Amino acid sequence: MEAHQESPERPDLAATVEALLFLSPTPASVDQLAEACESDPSEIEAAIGVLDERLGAGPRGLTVRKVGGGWTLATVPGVEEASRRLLAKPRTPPLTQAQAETLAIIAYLQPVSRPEIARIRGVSSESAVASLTERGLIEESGKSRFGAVIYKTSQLFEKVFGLESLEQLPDPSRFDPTPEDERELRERLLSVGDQRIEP
Amino acid sequence: MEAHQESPERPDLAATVEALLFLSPTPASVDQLAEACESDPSEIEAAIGVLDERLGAGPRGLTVRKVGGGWTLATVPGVEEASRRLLAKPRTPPLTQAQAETLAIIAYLQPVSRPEIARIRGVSSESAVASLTERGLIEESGKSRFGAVIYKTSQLFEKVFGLESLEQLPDPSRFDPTPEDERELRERLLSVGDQRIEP
Amino acid sequence: MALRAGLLDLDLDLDVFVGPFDLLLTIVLREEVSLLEVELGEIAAAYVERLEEQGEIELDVATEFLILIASLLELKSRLMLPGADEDLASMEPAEAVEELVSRMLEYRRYRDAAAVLDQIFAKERPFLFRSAPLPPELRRVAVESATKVYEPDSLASAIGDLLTPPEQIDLSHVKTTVSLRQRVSMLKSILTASSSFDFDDRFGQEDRLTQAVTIFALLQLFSEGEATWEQTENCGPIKVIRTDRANSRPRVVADPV
Repeated sequence: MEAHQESPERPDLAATVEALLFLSPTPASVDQLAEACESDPSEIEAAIGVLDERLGAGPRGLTVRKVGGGWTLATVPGVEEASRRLLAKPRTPPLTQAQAETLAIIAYLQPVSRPEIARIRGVSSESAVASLTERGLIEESGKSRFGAVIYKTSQLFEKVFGLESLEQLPDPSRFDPTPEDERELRERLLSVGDQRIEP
Repeated sequence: MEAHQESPERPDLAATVEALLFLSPTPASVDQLAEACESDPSEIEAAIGVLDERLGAGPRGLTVRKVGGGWTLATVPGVEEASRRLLAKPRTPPLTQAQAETLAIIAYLQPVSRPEIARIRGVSSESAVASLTERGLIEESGKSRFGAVIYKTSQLFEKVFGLESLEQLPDPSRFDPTPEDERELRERLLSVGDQRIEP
Repeated sequence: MALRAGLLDLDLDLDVFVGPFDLLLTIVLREEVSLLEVELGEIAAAYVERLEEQGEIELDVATEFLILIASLLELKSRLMLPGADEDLASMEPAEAVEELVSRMLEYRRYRDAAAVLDQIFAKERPFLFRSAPLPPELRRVAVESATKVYEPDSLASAIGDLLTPPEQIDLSHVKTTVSLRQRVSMLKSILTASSSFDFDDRFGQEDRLTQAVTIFALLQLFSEGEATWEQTENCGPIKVIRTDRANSRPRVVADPV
């Protein structure tokens, strides 16, 4: 094809970055890319900008994403059905309620032990922890002083949740109960009893 | 980035094919792609043409290639050095017991066939042989008279064991539990191995 | 935010208390009934019974119930450990309420965070990532840059392991096994050599199991029309006889064996 003739002998920096992101099984940081390309981090950042523009310019199947502290290539949305047919892969199941709660606790409190997770959820969370581990979203991160395994989220977690880093998790204060909620809960617990005891 | 606004909601067929080739770890045939995209092989062929043109039109890091009856995405030439710097990190995890035994058999008896390795170890040694091959510590060295692949250690093996030549392999007599047995090493390994298989 | 209605009016019929769950909760917290006297298992059973009646499970309510029961269990277990924690054991009702309230609020915080994570997950799922192995040339150390990382002695020691004969497996604990098929073929070969024999002469020295299996083999030969036997008195000698297929019927005078 004629177009091939026009392309330069050596790929430019943006093209090299694209090739590296294609090969790398995990997100690559700007520093790693700079070292590999023997160039400056600022040049790499500019090259990623160029790559993003190129990929965004036409109808393209790929996009560049910043996840888990690095850059990676991903498909554009809209190809899940076709890829499932090609790769014969089952659909990624959504998170169950137990898994989502366990993951939220680990994401915000990490590193955190299983007894601690169970204490917060009020139920043993063994099977949720096991399936999150199997899905690669969390991983063991050593042992607590009392010998319990402690957990943290994995890089895959950041990747599949599209997070640049854990800082990008929604601000936990937005989940704080309002003072009214607290008061209501407290009063309810006591006052209902009062009414019944002293009719 | 502005360019993103222009891209259509759903990827077109060429973009879908690009995404599929990106995801597939092995080359995909036109028929497989047609089935995955629920379209005709002729449309897929046209889409591959479009993709090839798009990738060839600008300085890009990826190219579409036909390999062994299927299509695949590959990096453009000229990124080998950078990718080695990024990805070819020294991978020298500790050897498992199975790998150490298999490697020892190959080192001392080479060239040696896989059935012989299995007979000495008393278990099939496929996965150990595969991972030693992948790590570049052993390599194929032709076929035996009966058609079994035979193995020898590689140059990399000598380097990571700090050996200038195979002559420098340590004398196993220090670890020999039956030093009075004067038969050749190979013969003795095989005869002990036979006891391992049928107690 | 308050306890779900579905949970509050759970009716209980316990030894120390009859009435709705929320009332029990309240009077426990006010120490009018000692938690030590309350069978938490019965409350759980009542709740499960309720679930069965309803035929459906409201997850939020169920979770809230579990949290409450778990908190109560923890409080109760603390009470049951004498002197383990004086402060907690002597906890004022108001403090106990605070403990329970803070537990429930803490849980709700993560329940809400979980809902948000779930939304993010749904939004991000359409982006697919490649998972392909590295090309072979990138999977190994380049020979030029390789340095010594393994001890050659580990290879010699592995050879030593392989030269060690495996331990003989101790079979002494394995019980003798007798194969019916072997006994059948043994009987056949005896009967080929002679037209009859005395059972005790042949098998009297065998253990009980072997004798029993041999009798079973004899029955098999009989059913195949190849042998029959005679026993003239109870527990007397058994004479095993080869038969012609035409006429075979054991002549049992007394009860066999």
